[in-house]
Amino acid sequence: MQDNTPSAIGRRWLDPSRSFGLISGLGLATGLLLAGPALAQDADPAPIVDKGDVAWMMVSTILVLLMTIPGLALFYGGLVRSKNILSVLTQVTAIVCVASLMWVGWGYSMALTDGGALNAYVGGFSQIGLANMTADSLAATFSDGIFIPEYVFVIFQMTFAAITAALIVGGFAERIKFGPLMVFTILWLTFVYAPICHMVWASGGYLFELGALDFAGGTVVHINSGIAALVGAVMLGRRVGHGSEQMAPHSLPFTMIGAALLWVGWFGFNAGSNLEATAGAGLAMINTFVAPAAAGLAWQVAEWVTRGKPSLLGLASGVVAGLVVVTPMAGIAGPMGAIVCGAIGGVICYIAVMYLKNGLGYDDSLDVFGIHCVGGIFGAIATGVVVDANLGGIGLDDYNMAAQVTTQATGVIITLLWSGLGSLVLFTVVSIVFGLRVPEDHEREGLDITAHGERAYNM
Amino acid sequence: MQDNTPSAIGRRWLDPSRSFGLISGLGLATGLLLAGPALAQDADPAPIVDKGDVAWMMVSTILVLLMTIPGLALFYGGLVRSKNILSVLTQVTAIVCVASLMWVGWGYSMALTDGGALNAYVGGFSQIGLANMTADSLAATFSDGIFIPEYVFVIFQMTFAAITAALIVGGFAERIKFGPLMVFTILWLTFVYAPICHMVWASGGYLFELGALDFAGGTVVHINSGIAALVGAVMLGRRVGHGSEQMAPHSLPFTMIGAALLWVGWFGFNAGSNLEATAGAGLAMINTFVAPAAAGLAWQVAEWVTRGKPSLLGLASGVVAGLVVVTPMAGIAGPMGAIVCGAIGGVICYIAVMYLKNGLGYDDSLDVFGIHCVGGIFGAIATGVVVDANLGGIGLDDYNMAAQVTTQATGVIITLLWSGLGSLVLFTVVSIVFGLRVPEDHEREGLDITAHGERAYNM
Amino acid sequence: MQDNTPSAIGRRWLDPSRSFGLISGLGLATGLLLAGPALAQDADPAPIVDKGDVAWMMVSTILVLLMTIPGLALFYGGLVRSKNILSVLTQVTAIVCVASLMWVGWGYSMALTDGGALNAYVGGFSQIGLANMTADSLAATFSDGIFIPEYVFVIFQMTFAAITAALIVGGFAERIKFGPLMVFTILWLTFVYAPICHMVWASGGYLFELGALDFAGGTVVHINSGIAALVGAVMLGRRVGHGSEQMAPHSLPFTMIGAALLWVGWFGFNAGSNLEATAGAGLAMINTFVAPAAAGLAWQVAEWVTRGKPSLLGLASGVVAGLVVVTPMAGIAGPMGAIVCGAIGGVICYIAVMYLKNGLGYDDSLDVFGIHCVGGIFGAIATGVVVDANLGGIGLDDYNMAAQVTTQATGVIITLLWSGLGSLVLFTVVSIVFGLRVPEDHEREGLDITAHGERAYNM
Amino acid sequence: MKLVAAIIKPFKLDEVREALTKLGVTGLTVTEVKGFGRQKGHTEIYRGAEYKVSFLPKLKVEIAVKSEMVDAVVEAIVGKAKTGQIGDGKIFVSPIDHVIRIRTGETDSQAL
Amino acid sequence: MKLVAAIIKPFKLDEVREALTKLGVTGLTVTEVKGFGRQKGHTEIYRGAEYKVSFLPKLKVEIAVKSEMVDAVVEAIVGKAKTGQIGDGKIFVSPIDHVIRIRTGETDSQAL
Amino acid sequence: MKLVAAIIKPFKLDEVREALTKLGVTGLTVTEVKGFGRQKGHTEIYRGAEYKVSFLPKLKVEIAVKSEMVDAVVEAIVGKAKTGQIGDGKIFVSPIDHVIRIRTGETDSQAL
Ligand SMILES: Nc1ncnc2c1ncn2[C@@H]1O[C@H](COP(=O)(O)OP(=O)(O)O)[C@@H](O)[C@H]1O
Ligand SMILES: Nc1ncnc2c1ncn2[C@@H]1O[C@H](COP(=O)(O)OP(=O)(O)O)[C@@H](O)[C@H]1O
Ligand SMILES: Nc1ncnc2c1ncn2[C@@H]1O[C@H](COP(=O)(O)OP(=O)(O)O)[C@@H](O)[C@H]1O
Repeated sequence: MQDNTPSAIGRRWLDPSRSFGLISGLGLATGLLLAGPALAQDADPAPIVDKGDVAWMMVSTILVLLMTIPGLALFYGGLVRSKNILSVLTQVTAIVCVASLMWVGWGYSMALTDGGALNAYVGGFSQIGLANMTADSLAATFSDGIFIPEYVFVIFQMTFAAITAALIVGGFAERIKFGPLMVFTILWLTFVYAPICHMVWASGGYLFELGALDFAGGTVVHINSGIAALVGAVMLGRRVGHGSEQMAPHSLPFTMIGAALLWVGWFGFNAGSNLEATAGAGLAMINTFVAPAAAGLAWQVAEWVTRGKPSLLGLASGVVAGLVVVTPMAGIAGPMGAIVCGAIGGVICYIAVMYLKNGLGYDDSLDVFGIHCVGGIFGAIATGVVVDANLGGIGLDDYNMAAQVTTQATGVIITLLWSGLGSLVLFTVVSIVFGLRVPEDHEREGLDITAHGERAYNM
Repeated sequence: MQDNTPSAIGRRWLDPSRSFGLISGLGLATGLLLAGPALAQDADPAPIVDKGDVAWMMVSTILVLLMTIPGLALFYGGLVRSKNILSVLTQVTAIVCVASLMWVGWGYSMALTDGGALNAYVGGFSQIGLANMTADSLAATFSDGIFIPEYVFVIFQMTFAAITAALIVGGFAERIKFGPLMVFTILWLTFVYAPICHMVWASGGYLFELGALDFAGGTVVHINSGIAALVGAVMLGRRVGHGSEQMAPHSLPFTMIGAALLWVGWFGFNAGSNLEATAGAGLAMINTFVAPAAAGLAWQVAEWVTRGKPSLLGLASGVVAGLVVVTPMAGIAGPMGAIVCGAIGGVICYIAVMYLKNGLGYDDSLDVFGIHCVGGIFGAIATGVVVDANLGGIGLDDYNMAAQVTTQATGVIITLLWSGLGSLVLFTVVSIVFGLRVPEDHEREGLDITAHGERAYNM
Repeated sequence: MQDNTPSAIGRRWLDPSRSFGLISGLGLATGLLLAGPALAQDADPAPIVDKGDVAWMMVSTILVLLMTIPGLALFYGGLVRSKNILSVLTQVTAIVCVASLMWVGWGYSMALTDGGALNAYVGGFSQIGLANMTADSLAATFSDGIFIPEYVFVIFQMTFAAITAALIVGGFAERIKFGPLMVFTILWLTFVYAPICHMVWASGGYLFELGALDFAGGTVVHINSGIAALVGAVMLGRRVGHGSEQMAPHSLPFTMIGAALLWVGWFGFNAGSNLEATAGAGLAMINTFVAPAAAGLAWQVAEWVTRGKPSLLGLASGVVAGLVVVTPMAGIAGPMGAIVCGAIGGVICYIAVMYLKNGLGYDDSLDVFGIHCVGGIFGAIATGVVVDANLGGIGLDDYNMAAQVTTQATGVIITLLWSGLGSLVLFTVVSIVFGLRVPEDHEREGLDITAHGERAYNM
Repeated sequence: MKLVAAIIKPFKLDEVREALTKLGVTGLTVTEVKGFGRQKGHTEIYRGAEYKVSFLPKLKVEIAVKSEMVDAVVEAIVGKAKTGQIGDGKIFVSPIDHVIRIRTGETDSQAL
Repeated sequence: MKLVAAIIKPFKLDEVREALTKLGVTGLTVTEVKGFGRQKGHTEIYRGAEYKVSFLPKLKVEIAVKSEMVDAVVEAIVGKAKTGQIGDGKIFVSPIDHVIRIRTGETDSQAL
Repeated sequence: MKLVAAIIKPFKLDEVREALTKLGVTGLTVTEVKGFGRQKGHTEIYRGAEYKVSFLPKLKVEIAVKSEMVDAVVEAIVGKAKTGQIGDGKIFVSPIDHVIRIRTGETDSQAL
């Protein structure tokens, strides 16, 4: 049985040698046969691969894909006007395709292998094209001696890259050019996502070594994509007719299906990040259930109080906000901590979406900033609090709340800066070379016809 | 290898010490380290937690959530008029949120822990807020010495509470007030669901001790929600325009998606109720495949014969009816028994929906009674028959068909009475305090606009 | 740890004794207790059933159902006109029902048990009604001594039969009679599917013994259904108004949801075909991710170049084409091989759909031939190439590319002939006895009303 | 001949149609329209964006009738479509020169 | 000038449009409508609730034309929209006082 | 009284409505229509099947007004609905004999 006492888990989080260590495939292919006795002398037992873990990680991978397509695609697609839904669906799906090829090509290598001299910031090129990987290559979990096949680890992480890039498109939906978006995606995954993923999750990564906690990707996925979306929204400018014309969601049932599939899939995202099918994953699941529940209801209550009616879109948005908030703390907080964070996070995101956006006047079409970045920041920082064993969290050795919160804030700031500035540069480059925004009459007619030559509905 | 011979499984079902026994977390945290030798002396081996089981139970949990949102939400949402779909989606989703918080708060404790003096009827308060639970707390499966993490058991059972409460809304869709429904949900889960769940599934529960068989929730989920929905439908009265105006389903494709996801998710519901990834779960899966297949086709044939055309809605309704019927017998019947019960159940539910409802004149908007209660009753009683090893079932020790059927009928009657009367009282209380039904002009305009301030489609 | 080196896997594929061998349940029920010592003398260890494998195979089964309903149903349903969507949804769902009953009835027995004298072509009748199966019956995996419960194997294979039969309806959507289609389905599964499944996958099957590689069903599922659909499309003739009237897809968002669920579920299809939760399944998953990604983008680029615009339908069609292509090679090719095959396959299917169909003038309504048969043929043959260890594949003992490609082509041709001729005969029989095509005015009014008495949308 | 076009509340359609059938009207054509008038709409808020919806769903019922039938038809519609609340709708009567039945080529009053 | 409004079966639209184009008609406006008439509808049953659907989907094609064109236009529509079965639809011809082209402000016959 | 029926581009609706409200128009009825005219459509290709879409989405705005208001109303519509590009649409003015307000039974100019 896994040593699952709070302090042990805490230590594990801070012990670089545990995190995503990989046993190189080639070496192992022959090495394994000899490993038993050799390692025994080192008092280091043969690596254990449990099929239960493998099954769970494959399922988790599939769930994260389900989150993205059709989940996120529908969540977003329902919110745009009917003349643009296909453009959103195409963008999200094509990003999944592009990201998966990029990940196998060089993304995984740059994100999660040893980066040599630059290892604090980015990985290396040893696994370009997964060249040196075999069915015997293993990736470490958070438990001593327990491994999963590296192939499985690669694809689980691949789905994270895909959804992060896909999230961004919500910021400037209904007005971006398709081709340039694809170019931006490749550049962004390479120069923004891979380094941040490495810094946070790879052994030797700057934030990892600092002790920043991010169980399932609050910084890597949500703050990262949220700030990129805001930069994009501002750079592309507001939609034609924004503020004057009707832009009501064309199909809230689609948005609800999307939100539900996001929730369903997020269990793979959060509990899968435990890398093993243990009680720790179970805890992550409970938290991933109750935090969004609390956030969804909190958003609705906030609406009810300030606007008179609790809406479905509010409930769905709150649920997603709660999922964002709980992401970095999923396996770290206790259920009560998760509920409280969810409820607060729901209200904070409601305020961001209702007042901050209108106040500042940017047109973040689908509120990627207001939900993913704002919720992600709150969650990342709150993680430093709720990890406290006294608050029901799993606890950390030598835990000091102020210090941990500072560490968490450092992670937030670095992510905001890296992704914010990186996105600014990349959008600028793509804008100069290809242009980012469609012509106004295309925007009027809708991207479905003008960019993709199709109409969504022919009733 | 599990001792899986028919009689052994039979015994297990009747052996109270097997059922959902829990090893308290706190005691275990330290206890486990000592457990090995200590228990060895007791000839009771250390508890085994297999990661394959953990993976399977986490997947099953996710599947039951998928059944509910978006599954049930869409199944119901497609059947209402387009002016009310958002209200149904909101109700189902909000119930999931409320139920999950209630479950972690006090529901699990009241349903599945030891209730002391009242243990025959309800659980206790030892796990309020999951206060005494850790990653080391375990819950027993049906196999000696095999456990799963209690966290996982909590969340699996949580999804059952959520879907049961959500099922009820179909009875009075298109006319109930949102806020009061939420209040009712909390009360109902506390005073109706938790006790019935305890009586049927908890060690020491009245029906459990009686030997009533309910593999995955025929009584707890379907009869329970079905009778509550009927009480609600009658108390709220018929919809404005019922019988005179067009109330055709506004989107049968949504209903079909919902039915398909119910089917897909029901494998988690039924085969997950096996609590282990064994051949027993495989048998439950086969039955959960063939019984609804037979029921769906039987419903269609009944339509074809009596009305001239086999409809999609008939097929989908029949599939759901078959899923209801097979729920209590999923891991107990043989495939042939399941097929026969499915086919008969499909026809019975068809008759209930086509003739009973029209005959009695109640307006059970989405046929929760006709499908879930009627199908549930038939399935619960039939379980007493098809468990017979001679009919391909897994068999029971000292099996006597008449006696077992009587026991099953007792379970049915107690559930009908408890839930029927309990729901009557709770609806009355909520009605007096808050009112249950929206004003007529809100009903005319549709709940989407009047209760939630949104429209579903803006094409 | 599994002996997973390339050559070992290769050998396993060619070693008849490994493939889907079954340990008869009845014998085992008592046998097992004695097995340990008895087998020890035979130096054949007790069969190992790992719960991780069981969990994974149950999940895979559920995923293949998800592919079919709602996946395939929506993928197809979105492509037809709004007056026919319910007919497509009904056909697909009813086929799932019919196929599951047939599979439990006699399909499994005819497909995957020993066929005695006819064993090269078809199975026997020993498992009619699963009569001799118990919870202790086991099915072999590809690893020595590793088994899964036969119940789980039965249901996993059942979902393959269901989706294969359902795929066919795309060929003649919008014009076939419902009842006769059901009769055809039963006949086709019996006389076409079961023998081909047996020949390819059962120990002793003609193509299996020949050494034809088909990891997850390129021949059995895709070529098989694709050619049957073409035969049906030609025999039923073109739709009224084909070529002159608007027949644009009525809801591309549904088609996209369907395509996404096909992708999501296909991981169960392909990685589940590994029968164990190992790195081999992980490799199959990576390939099932990158091949469709490459194919989807390739299809879009082909459109962009030849037609000026990259469409969502193109992307979705390409993804499905890539999934078809990678099916036979999923656990056999390396990721780079899969990407290349996906990209080429995407372009080939694009050409088939854009030019071949129009050139020959048949009305394969939903391009089952152009995507599943053409993509299946390409994939089956390419599998003989990319299995080459030098190209990153898992390698085969005594591998000779020309020989293997010839073997693969033999498998393709036999499947084309058997299914093509068999379908021709069965369509003819059903046509003579019942008629296949609805009257013209029914086709005009739409099958939803005329065949099923319902309308899909009442907004 | 005249064309009577009535804008009515959607849920009144069946009653209106029945009343007209009783008068001997054998055909009519219905169109879904959106009406703007004295009847107030509502406000919808989606994620902080507020939209005033002033167009409300109505049905337009068009009936071609012989001139002498106009009054009876109007009366029947008013009788059934009236709820007494703002937004009940309007009836417009306008001239038609000719009516032709496509199936037979019959014209004018024979085409009705 | 006249407005020719034809209620036709939906699948006849393309043929009608082509015939009109040949006559020199350069514009027309189409509305989806539901028609009630002699053509029988059907009954739908959903879970025991029976609905008689007597409104059938039709298209209304409106063409503003110079008065001298009316006969040719009517003839063309009848020629193409006719199937000979009940429910082929009707044509209504009514007067128009003015036509204005929004883009240019041109009026009447120049605006067509 | 007259019926002014304007076929306009959909996104111009709000501007047109506001302009009319300023003129004192208190009611109007809007229908979604498809227009065929000089404005070119586009071609859609779905899996090798090519469809020329020559019908474009337009809105028909109908306003019943007193005859003396017609010019002002037409002017207001032209002023707001014009983009200067082909496809801006047309206005048809035709006679109405009577208007009846269903709620009150008021007729003609009192019913507007
Ligand atoms: N001048 C008008 N021209 C065309 N349609 C009108 C006009 N005035 C009202 N309508 C239509 O009649 C409907 C009802 O009008 P409204 O002013 O809301 O109530 P009431 O009919 O009770 O006076 C409107 O929604 C609109 O469709
Ligand atoms: N008096 C009428 N006023 C308006 N529309 C009519 C009238 N009579 C028929 N229609 C329209 O014409 C359509 C066809 O009429 P119907 O009586 O079914 O067949 P037919 O045109 O062959 O006589 C109807 O569906 C309806 O839309
Ligand atoms: N003769 C006509 N009768 C009815 N509607 C017409 C006619 N001509 C044009 N229209 C309508 O006006 C719209 C605009 O016409 P079009 O010729 O495209 O541009 P423009 O109005 O700039 O000349 C068309 O889409 C159609 O709806």
